[in-house]
Amino acid sequence: MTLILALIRRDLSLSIRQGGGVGTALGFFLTVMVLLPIGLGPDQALLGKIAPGALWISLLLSVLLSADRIYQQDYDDGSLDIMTMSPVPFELVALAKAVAHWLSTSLPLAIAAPVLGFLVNLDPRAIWPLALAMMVGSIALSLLASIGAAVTVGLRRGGLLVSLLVLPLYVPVLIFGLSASQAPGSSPDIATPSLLILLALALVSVVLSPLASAAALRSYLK
Amino acid sequence: MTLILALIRRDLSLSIRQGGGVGTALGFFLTVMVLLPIGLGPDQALLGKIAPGALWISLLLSVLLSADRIYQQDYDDGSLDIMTMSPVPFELVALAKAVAHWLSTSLPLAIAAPVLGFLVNLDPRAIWPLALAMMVGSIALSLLASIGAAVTVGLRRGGLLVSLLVLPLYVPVLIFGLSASQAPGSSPDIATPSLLILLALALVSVVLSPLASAAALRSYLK
Amino acid sequence: MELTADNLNCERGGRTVFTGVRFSVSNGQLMQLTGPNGSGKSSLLRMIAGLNEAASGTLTLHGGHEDLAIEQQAHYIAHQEAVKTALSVAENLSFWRDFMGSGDVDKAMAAFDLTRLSSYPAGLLSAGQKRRLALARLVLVPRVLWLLDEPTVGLDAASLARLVRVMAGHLEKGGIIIAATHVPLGREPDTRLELGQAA
Amino acid sequence: MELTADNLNCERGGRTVFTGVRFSVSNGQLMQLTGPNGSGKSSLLRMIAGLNEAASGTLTLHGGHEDLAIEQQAHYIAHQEAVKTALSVAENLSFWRDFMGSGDVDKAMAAFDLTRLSSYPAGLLSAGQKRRLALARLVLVPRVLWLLDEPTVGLDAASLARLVRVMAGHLEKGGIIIAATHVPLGREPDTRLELGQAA
Amino acid sequence: MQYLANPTRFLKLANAVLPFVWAIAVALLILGLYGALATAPADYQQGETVRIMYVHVPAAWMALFVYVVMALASAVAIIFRHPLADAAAKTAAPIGAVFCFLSLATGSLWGQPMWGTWWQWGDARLTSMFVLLLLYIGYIAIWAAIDEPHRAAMIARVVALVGVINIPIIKFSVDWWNTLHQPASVFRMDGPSIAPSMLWPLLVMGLAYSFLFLALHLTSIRAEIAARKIRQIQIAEIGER
Ligand code: HEM
Ligand SMILES: Nc1ncnc2c1ncn2[C@@H]1O[C@H](COP(=O)(O)OP(=O)(O)OP(=O)(O)O)[C@@H](O)[C@H]1O
Ligand SMILES: Nc1ncnc2c1ncn2[C@@H]1O[C@H](COP(=O)(O)OP(=O)(O)OP(=O)(O)O)[C@@H](O)[C@H]1O
Ligand SMILES: [Mg+2]
Ligand SMILES: [Mg+2]
Repeated sequence: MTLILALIRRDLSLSIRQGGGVGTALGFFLTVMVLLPIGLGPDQALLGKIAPGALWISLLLSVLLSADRIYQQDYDDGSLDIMTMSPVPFELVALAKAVAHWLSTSLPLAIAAPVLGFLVNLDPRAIWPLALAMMVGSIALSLLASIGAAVTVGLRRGGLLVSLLVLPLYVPVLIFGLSASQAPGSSPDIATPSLLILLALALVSVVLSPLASAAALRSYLK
Repeated sequence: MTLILALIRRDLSLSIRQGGGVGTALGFFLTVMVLLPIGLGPDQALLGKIAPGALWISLLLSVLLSADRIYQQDYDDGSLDIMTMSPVPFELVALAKAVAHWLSTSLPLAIAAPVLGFLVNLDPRAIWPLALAMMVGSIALSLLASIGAAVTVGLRRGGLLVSLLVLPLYVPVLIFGLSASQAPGSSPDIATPSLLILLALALVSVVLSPLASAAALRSYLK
Repeated sequence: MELTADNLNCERGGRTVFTGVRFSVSNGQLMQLTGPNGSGKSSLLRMIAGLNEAASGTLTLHGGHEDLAIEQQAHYIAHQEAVKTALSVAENLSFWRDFMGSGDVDKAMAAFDLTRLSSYPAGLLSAGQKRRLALARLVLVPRVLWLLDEPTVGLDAASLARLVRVMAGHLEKGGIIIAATHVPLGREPDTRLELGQAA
Repeated sequence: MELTADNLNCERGGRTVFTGVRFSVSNGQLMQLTGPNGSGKSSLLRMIAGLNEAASGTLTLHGGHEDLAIEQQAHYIAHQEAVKTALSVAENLSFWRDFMGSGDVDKAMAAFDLTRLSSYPAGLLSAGQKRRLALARLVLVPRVLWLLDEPTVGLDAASLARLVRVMAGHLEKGGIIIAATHVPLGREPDTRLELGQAA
Repeated sequence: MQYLANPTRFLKLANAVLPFVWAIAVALLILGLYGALATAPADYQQGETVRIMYVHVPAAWMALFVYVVMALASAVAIIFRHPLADAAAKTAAPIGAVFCFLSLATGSLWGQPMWGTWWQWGDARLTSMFVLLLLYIGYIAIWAAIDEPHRAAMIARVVALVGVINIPIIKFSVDWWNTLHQPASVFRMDGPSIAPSMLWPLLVMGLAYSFLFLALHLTSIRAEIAARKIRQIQIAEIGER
C-alpha cells in the first residue's frame, strides 16, 4: 500500500515539475473552447444550447491527450521493467498511475470546466449538475484513456492511435454525461438516472482499466 | 537539395512504417466527427449548418496532434545533433520536416475531409470550395504546428503546451478557412478574398516557421 | 541457494538467438556472461528477470523464497537506467526504496559516491554519474540475485573500484551475481558462460 | 592541420564544469580525453561539435576548409546513436550518406561487419550492433575530425579490433581523433588530456 | 541601453527612480479616477455605465502595449544579447496578463448592459483578445516548464516573437471583420473622435496605467535579479558539497 502511495506521489510530483499537468491541460481545454464557437458560428442561443456538449467534448479531448503518455516515459527509461519485478500485482501499478493522472489532471479540469461555462453561455442552473457529472465522468475518462496509453506504449507515434482506440469507449461517457448535466427541472428529468449510469461506468472502468492496461503493458515488456 | 529530398523521403517512409501517419490521423479525425454530433445534438438542419466548422475543427486538431512530435524522435536519438553539423542551413532541415509532415498527414486529411463531409450533412456545393480551402489552409496548419513542436521538443510532456502555443496561431486560419469554404453563390461572396488571405497565411508561415523552429531547436541543442 | 538453467532456448523476432543454454550458479558466486555482439547476453539476463519468455527450457531458483518468483528476488541493471530525469538523485532512490520495500538511501548514495550530488536533478548528471545512480539500487534494497548488463560502462576508475567492492560484499553475504560484459569486471568470475556466435 | 583550444571554460546549468582547458592536436594524432565522471569529457566533445557553447575561450582549426565551421568537418559519435529504429541498417546509412554528402554504404557496413545485418531493422539490433551502426558513419562519409564519446562501449573483441583498424587508417590519412574514454582504446594515444576533479 | 545592461547599475538606477515612479502612478491614478467618476459626463446613450470605459480602455491598451514591450525585449535579447532583456520580457508577461484579464473582465461587465451579453464567441475583437491572454499564459508556461534559465530564455524569445503577429490582428480586427465592438476612436489616422471632457480623463488613466506598469515592471525585474543571484549561490553550494 505505501508502495502504491509512493507511486502516486511520484507521478504527481513529476507531473507538476515537468510543466505538464493541469496548467497546460487547462490551456488546451480553453483553446478547444475558443475554436468551437468560432467554427460553429456566433449564434448566442445556439451556443447556450450546445454549451454542455462543448464543455464535455473539450474535457474528453483534454483528458485523452494528456493521458496518452501516462506510461510512455516509464516504458522508455526502463522503470516499468523494474516495476514488474516486484511482488505487487502489476494491475495495482497500472491503477496507481491512472489515479495519479486523474488527480493531477482530470479532476482539476472537471472542477474548472463548469466555471468556464460562463464563456459559452452555459445556463447557470446547469453548473452544479455539470460539475457533479464531470467529476464522476472524469474518473472513467482517465481510466479508459490509460488503457489506450498502455496499448500503444511500444509504438513510437501512438498518440493518434490512442484516440482511435479510446474515443469509442468515450461515447457512452459522453452520452450519459450530457444527460446527467441537464439543469434541474428540465423535463424529462433524466439527470439522476444518467448520473447513476455514469457512476456505474466509472466503477466498471476502475475494474477493467487496470486489468487491460496491465495485460497490454506486460505484452510489450515480454 | 538532394539532401533535403533525402530528409523528406526518410520522414515519409518513417511515418508510413511507424503506424503513425495518415491512418491514425484519419482515425482521430473520424472520431472527433463522431463526437461532435453526439455532443452538439442530433438536429440535422443544424448539423448541416455547422458542418464546415466541424470539419475544420477536426482538421485543426488532427494536424496539431499529429505534428506535436515532428522533431521529438530526432531530438531524443541524437539525429538532430548530427544534422546541425552539416553545411545545410538548419532552417532548411526544419522546413523539410514540416513539409514531410504536410505531405504525409495534413494533405491527405484535407483531401479526405470534404468527402467525409457527407457524414455531417455538408452542403454538396460546398465540397469543392472546402477542399480547396483546406488544401491551402493545411499548409499553414502543418507549418505552424511544427513551430509548437520545436518549441516544446525538450519538454517531456510538451504535448499540451503545444496546443496552448499553436491554437492562437490557428484562429486566423480557422476564420478565413471557414469563410473561404462557403458554397458558391452565398452572399456576400467573401470566399475568394478569404482564400487569398489563406494563401497569404500559408506563405507567411512558410517563411516564419523554419526560422522560428530552427531557433527553438538550436536552443535546445545548445 | 542455486540458480539453474536447463536447456534454455531464446527466440527474438522469430529468429533463434541461442539454444540449449545450461548453467548453474550458487551462493557467493559471480558468473560472467561473455560472447560476441548479438549472441544473446542481454536476452538471457532479461529472461532471468522475467522480462522475456524462453522459447523452451526452465529456470529454477532452489533455496530462495518459496512464494516469490525469481524476478521478485532479483535486481536487474540494464542500459535503460530507470532514472527519472526530473527528480533529484535522492528522490529517485527514495522512490525505489518505497516501491521495493525498505532500504537506506544515504547508504546507497554513499556506496557510489553520490552523496554530494544528492539534491542534483538526475537529468543533469553525466553518463557515468547516471550509471552510478542506477547501480545504487543494488545497495539500496537487499535482493539476493543481481543481474547486471555491462555494469562497468561509463564508470571511472574510482567508481569501478566501488562497484567491485560492493559486488564482493554481496557475494560474501551469499548473493549471486550474473554479469554480462565485454571488459574485465575487476574481479575473477567463479564461472563463465560463453554464448555462441551471433546469428 | 591543427585543432587548438585556448583557455576553454565550460558552464552547464550555471555550474562551472572546467576552466582553462588548452590543447592542440594535429594531423594524424589521436588525443585521449580522460577524467573522472562528471569532469566534462562529453561536454568538451559537444563543445567542439558546436553543440554546446563555451562560456569563454576559443577553438580554432588551422588548415581545414576555410569556409566550413569546425563541426561541419567533424563526426560526432555519442551515447545517443542517431539510429532510426524503424529503418534497416542499410537504410540508416543511406540516409546519412545522402544527408552528409556522398559515401559508400557497403564499405561502411563491411568495416564494422554489418553486411549480414544490412536489411535488419535497427530497432532489433543488440546494444553492440547498434553501436557499430553508429560507428559506421565514420567510414561512410569522410570527415577529417572525429569526436568519439566512449566509442568502445558495448563492442565485442572482434569489433574493437575493427574500430582500432579504422582509427589507424584515419590517422594515417592525416585525420584527427579525439576520444573520451575510461578504458584503453586499443591504441596508444599521441596526446592525453586529463580533465580535473568532478565538481 | 548598454549602460543599463549591467545588473548592478540597473539596480542602482531602479532603486533611485522607483519611489518617484510609484508616486507619479498613484497621483495620476487619483487624478484620472477623479476625472472619470466626478467630472466626466454620463453618456446620453449609455448612462453611468460609460464610466467602465476609464478602466477598460486603458487596460486594453496596456495589454497590447505590454506584449509589444515583451516582444521588443525579446528582439533586443536576440540581437544585442543584453542579460537584462530576457528578465525584462519574462517579468512583463504576468503584468500584461493581468491587464489583459482586466480588460476582458471589464469588457464583459460592460457588454452585459450594452450588448445584452457577457460574451460573444466568434466576435473578432473579443476572441483575439482572449487569444492574447492565452499567449501570455503560454509564454509564462514556457518559463515555468524549462528548468535551465538560459534555455528557457531562448525558447521564450521565439514564443514572444511568433505571438506578436497577433497584435495587429487584435488592433485591426474591428475594421476587418464583423464585430460588436466599436472601432478605434482615440488612436486613429484622422485624430480622436471623442468629446474632450471624456478624452482627458481617459488619457490621464492611460498615463496612470503606464506608470503603474513601469513601477511594477521595475520592481519585478529587481526581484528577478535577486532570484537569479540566489539561484547562483544555491548552485554553487551544490557544487561545493
Ligand atoms: C470582453 C469584451 C471586450 C473586449 C475583449 C474588449 C477589448 C478591447 C480592446 C482590445 C480595445 C483596444 C483597442 C485599440 O486600442 O484599438 C478596446 C477599446 C475600447 N473598447 Fe472594448 N472590449 C470589450 C468590450 C467593450 C464594450 C462592451 C464596450 C462598450 C460598448 C467597449 C468599448 C471600448 C471603447 C470605447 C474602446 C476605445 C476604442 C478607442 O478609442 O480606441 N469595449 N476594447
Ligand atoms: N544538460 C546539462 N545541464 C546541466 N549540467 C549538465 C548537463 N549535462 C551534464 N551536466 C553536468 O556537467 C558536468 C560534466 O558532464 P559531462 O557529461 O561532460 O561529464 P563526463 O566527463 O562526460 O562524465 P562521464 O565520464 O560520466 O561521461 C557534470 O557535472 C554534469 O552534471
Ligand atoms: N526486441 C527484439 N526483437 C527481436 N530481436 C531482438 C530484439 N532485441 C534483440 N534482438 C536480437 O536478438 C539477438 C540477441 O540480442 P542481445 O541484445 O541479447 O545480444 P547481446 O549478446 O546482449 O549483444 P551485445 O553484446 O551487443 O549487447 C540479436 O541478434 C538481436 O538482433
Ligand atoms: Mg547486450
Ligand atoms: Mg560522458
